[in-house]
Amino acid sequence: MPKVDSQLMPRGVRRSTPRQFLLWILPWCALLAFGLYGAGLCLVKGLNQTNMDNRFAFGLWIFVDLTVIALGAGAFFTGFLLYILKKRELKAVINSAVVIGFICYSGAVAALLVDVGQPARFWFTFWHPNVHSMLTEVTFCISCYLTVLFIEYIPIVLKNRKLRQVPSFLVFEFELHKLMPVLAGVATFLSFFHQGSLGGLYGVLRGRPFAFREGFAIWPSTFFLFILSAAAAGPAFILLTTWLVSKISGKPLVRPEVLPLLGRISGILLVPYILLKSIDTLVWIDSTSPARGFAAYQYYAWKPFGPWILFAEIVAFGLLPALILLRRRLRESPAWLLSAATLVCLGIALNRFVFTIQTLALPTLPFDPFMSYLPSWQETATFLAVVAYGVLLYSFSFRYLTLFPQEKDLSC
Amino acid sequence: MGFTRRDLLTFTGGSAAGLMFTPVPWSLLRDTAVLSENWPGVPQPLHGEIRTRYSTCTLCPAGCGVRARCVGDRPVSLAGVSGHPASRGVLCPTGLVGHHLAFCRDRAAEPLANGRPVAIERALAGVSAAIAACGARESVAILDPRPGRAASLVYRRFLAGLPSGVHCAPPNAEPYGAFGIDLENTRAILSFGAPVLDGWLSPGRVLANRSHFQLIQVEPAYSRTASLADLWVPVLPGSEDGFAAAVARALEGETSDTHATEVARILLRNKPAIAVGGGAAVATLNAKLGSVGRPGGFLPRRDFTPVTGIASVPDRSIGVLLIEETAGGEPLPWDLLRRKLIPQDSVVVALTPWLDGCARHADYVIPAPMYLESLDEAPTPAGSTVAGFSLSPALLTAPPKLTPPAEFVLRLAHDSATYPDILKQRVAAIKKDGRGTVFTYPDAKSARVRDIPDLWKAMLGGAVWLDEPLHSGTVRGADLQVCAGPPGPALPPTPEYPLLLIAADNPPPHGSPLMSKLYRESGLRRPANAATVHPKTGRDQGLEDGARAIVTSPSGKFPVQVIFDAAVMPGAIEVVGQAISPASIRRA
Amino acid sequence: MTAITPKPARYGMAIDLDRCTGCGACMIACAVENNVPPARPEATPRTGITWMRVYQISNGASFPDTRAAFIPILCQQCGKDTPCAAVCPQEAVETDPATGIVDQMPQRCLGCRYCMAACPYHARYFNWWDPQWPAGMEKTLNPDVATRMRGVVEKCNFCHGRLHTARARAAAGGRRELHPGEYVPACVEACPAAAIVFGDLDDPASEVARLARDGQSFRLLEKLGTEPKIYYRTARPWVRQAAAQQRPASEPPERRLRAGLPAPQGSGQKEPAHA
Amino acid sequence: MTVFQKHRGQILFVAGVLVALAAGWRAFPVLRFQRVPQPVAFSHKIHTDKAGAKCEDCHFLRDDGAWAGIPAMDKCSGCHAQPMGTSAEEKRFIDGYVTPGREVPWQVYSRQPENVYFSHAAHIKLAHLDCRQCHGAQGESETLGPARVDRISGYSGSPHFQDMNACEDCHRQRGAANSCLACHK
Repeated sequence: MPKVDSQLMPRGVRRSTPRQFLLWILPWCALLAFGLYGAGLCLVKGLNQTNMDNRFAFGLWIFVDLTVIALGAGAFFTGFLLYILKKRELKAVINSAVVIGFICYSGAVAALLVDVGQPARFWFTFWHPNVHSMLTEVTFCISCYLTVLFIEYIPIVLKNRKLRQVPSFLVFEFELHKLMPVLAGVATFLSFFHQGSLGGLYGVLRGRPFAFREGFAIWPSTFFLFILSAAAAGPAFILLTTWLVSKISGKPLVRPEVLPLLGRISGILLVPYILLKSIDTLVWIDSTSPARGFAAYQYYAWKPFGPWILFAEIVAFGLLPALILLRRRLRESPAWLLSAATLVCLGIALNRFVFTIQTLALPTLPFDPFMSYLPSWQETATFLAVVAYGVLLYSFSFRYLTLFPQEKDLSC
Repeated sequence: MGFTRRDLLTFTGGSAAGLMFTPVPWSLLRDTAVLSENWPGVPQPLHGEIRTRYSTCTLCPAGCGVRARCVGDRPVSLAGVSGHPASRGVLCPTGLVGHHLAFCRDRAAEPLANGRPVAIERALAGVSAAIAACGARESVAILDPRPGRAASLVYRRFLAGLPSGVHCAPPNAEPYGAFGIDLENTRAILSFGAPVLDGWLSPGRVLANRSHFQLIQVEPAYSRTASLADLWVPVLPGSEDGFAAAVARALEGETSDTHATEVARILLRNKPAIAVGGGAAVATLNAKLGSVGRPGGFLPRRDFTPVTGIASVPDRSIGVLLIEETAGGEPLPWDLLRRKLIPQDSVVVALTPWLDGCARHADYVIPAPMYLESLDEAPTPAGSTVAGFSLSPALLTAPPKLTPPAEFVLRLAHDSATYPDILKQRVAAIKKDGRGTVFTYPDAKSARVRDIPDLWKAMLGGAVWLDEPLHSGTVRGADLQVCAGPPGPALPPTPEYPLLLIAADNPPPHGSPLMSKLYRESGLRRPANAATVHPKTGRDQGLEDGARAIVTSPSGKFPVQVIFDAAVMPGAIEVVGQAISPASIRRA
Repeated sequence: MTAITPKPARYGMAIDLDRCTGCGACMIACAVENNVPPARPEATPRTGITWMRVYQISNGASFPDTRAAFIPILCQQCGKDTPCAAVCPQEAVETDPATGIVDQMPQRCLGCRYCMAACPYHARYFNWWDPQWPAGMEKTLNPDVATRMRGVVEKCNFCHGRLHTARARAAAGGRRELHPGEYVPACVEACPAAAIVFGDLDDPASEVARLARDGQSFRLLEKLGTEPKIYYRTARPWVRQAAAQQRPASEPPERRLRAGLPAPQGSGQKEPAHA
Repeated sequence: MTVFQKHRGQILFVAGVLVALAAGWRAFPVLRFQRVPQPVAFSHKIHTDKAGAKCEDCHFLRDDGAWAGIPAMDKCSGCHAQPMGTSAEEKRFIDGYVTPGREVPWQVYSRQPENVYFSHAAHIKLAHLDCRQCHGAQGESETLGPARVDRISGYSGSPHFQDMNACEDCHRQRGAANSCLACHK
């Protein structure tokens, strides 16, 4: 067994002993098993196992899906920069980015299949699509993009030392590789779209003045804000994960200039996002919301959702990290870089939380009560299952595949 | 060279590719949708010819006409009978789902003796033995929830044959004695706690006339009726009689408190006016208003025969007590009945469709058919100014081992007649007298009794007989005997019991599981365990909205869930169906 | 050849809040007509299915000045940019051009609940449980309405089963057009106070159109611009205030709805937050 | 080295494709449906010709617009209390169903899902469709053919009643209502 294990590993890099590796994955497997049990309950007994209800039609899962997909945007955006804008330095992280993207999207789709009441009918959306629904757009793009990510994943797998020995695989891998720029292009297009549609999902809710936004053509402003924010958060997340992996594995994985570069990209994208987000918010407070009979100030009168949320979203988790990431001197220092990246990711999460949870918590009818919701353990377990799945898949990929090409040179 | 694994793979690959171009995968995929439609365990409705059948509701004294939409013979929904003189085409929420009652839990399914199933003959023998064993001063009593039925006649005949038989009724079974209320001509109603717009008399009749009477509600609780009244006068519990007297004085022109004067003004401006809800003062008030024996007031009807109220039966006097419970009525408080029984060797017989009412305390339980399960009768509709009668034909097939209460008593009396025979006799008697008119449900037409050849058949098809009105000249017992008024608190509040329990909202009646679901989820009726208090009172007692708490009163303690409602009188606790008394509340 | 389709109607309701006694007959008639199952013991006010739900509203004043009224809420059958219809990913929701009724097809529904998030009236309900009836009671189900399975959304469709029946009866007599009053939803028929008037809003002669026009009528959340077809009427200024006003900034807990309160014991752990 | 040897792979692949196509287009449509025979060999022809019965005698619209469908036993026993003819089948029918008063478990050719609503009234009285249009020449048939039942769904497999498209197309052509709830409940 250890023999096979070592044969599978990439040449010229050192990996933990099988024993250490086993100890590392065991707890995650346990967590996965527990999570799958929770998810199983929801599938077999029905969604009464969750704490969602007719008012909180969406809960933890949708929030997680949105966040995870935003963070997974690193895959397409890095690909875009590398293959389309030819930013060669990013070659160092592209494989890792693809794997992370694949994990995020497949995880989100899995969670969605538990979330819907009749999973067996998932194909209806393709059979009888309602072209006016943002959700249709999301479903189509995400399933296509997931396929793309899968195809992008294949060559990484085929590069594996053992698999290379099959000649036809080698050919296939080579062919695929020539395809990469095309795929990257397709991926970019698809991602731009569904990241946007995910924002549109809420922007079009004319019955929910808190979420509703005016927009251009069929797309509400949230459509564009979501694209921008995802593009900004993606690199930050790649940055964090890369740093995390090298800390855990105790090895340098990329050249020192790569992480700051990712930070810079994220910072550059944050600035326009914050700007547009602020404008959008002002327009919404000033006209969009009042026009539909809801003074914006009152949304923030329902504790705990005070005005602090706006401040946190725009200043603490937006402007602040942007400024840090744009200052070369701060960017160079790991502490600043990492904390800024963390802030960015938190900001995205908060933004997605506001749109999913706060939108539903706020009353609409004059005699509605304000309502709160706490996920049940089954819901939380399902969420943890996704996390565990991600960690495991990444761990195996890292152990047996070349996620960081520079690692070899750096280690010797 | 043979067929290698590689060949097999190629072949399979080929066929897989080919299959995609056949209907196979797609039609199979479509069938998964069909499977998700016929979700396992989801029942499918029965199909068949849609028929309309008629009956009369016996769940409460209102006597509403019922139109049942049936698939084949099975009722799938109930509705009112348009033009029905008592119900005016209306059914109350309970009545709308009356056909669900048969499927409730807590049904009495077979005769029980001391909790153990027995044959009906054994039960009969046991009860007759107990009756035979009764000494001269140990009375045999039948508690009759609806006196004035043919069944009541059976009871009275049987009891007359015994040394000391008592035919008694629950308190306020006959709220206004021999009198009905001429709602059609009333212009103002002064109600002392009567639920005028919440199931009073025949709801349909009340609402049909609502537009032309002023409604003044005198009640401590902001009840449903209070919220819809033209004027709500909140008074302290027990002070109703005082207020009635004040109004009476104000009618005389004497100056009294502003509320009373205001009320008097409304009453004088809108004549004829009546006062309802009971209490001695209310009787005098009606006398003052001149509402007795006059159009728009209380009119006497012909069919009244007085019965002893259970309260006036001497304590510790009953040796054998037969209690009839109807499908709709809420059971009497047991301690009220217990006081009347001879302590040790008394026998209680429950003639009831339910296991959770008086059956819990009975030595013998004789399961009665559920509403719509057997031919039944509806006597004079509550508050009607003329006598009335209608049959309630069965729409559901009853399970075996059920005995209608009247039938059980007939068999005790060794009478060969069956309950339907008794009903036939009643109808025959109506036909013989030849008075009054009959309203038939299917064609919504009225005809004189004389002109109906086969009255029994007509009645079975759904009909109500209404007597001719008495000439107001011939008023029998011109003094209006009025039921007891709303009770005041037994004791004044004490430091130990600083608050006051107020009975608000009646306890939810036995009802369809569907009805209880809807009331619970909409919060439209307070849950049975709710204690509603003014937010200020609540906070003073260290409670918050939705908290679980314990209410303690001299008569005991019970757990509740606190609801804050600014409509409640400060210092009071509104609880569902509890006697008024001082009490205290604290966190559980 | 459009001759075959009858003149399109725009069915709507006018509900008189001053007549409504809050008895709940409409809710019950609705549930019976549409085969809504009795609740599981775990069900709460927030997970139950009530196509029609009567809310109690109050003027917020304290005893003895407090005043309460009842307001039945059902699908408001939005006529313009119907929020739920636009968002459904697989055409399980549509507005019927012939009747203006917003159709919901549980057999097509994926159970994503996006439509519920979109509906400002909370008039859509999700089947959190498998429907179950006490033994024998399934024989009282209405054959004109199909039962739903778990995991799908359902809502009021103006008793479409009754529309089928009315049309069949008319067709048997060779008529395409329905006479006014030939088709009424169960709640309208059951209301003891005759507080609900139903009919074709496009027929100027109809009672409902007349009521919808007069000054006492208003609609909920009118400013959202979704043109609901349920009109509410009242002469009591405070009722109009409480039902039609803009959402207040904050409100004392007393103002909270009974419907929002924790259900009685044994009904699950979910407690609404305090405003 | 024969041609077969040379192109062994391709040939096998194509063979696979062909087999699949044959199975999918020829065998599957047959296997998919189960042919359930009718419990009684009823002849419309005899009843219309010899007994001079009219279609509407058994298959009629009720006043409320509901379709009576297949007549119940009371209709049959009206005439068949005693044998009208001499056929063994009739005797079997009388002994098996009439005398014990059992309903005949007829196989309905058009069995649809519970949520499907179909109004005969609208199609006969308003659209003036001829019965044949959907039911074919059932009315003149000598015997009742077996019912085609989808093995998986248990619903009708008869061409006319197989899926929604047939209904939708006709409705579209005639400009009839096509909203979900027009034909669903």
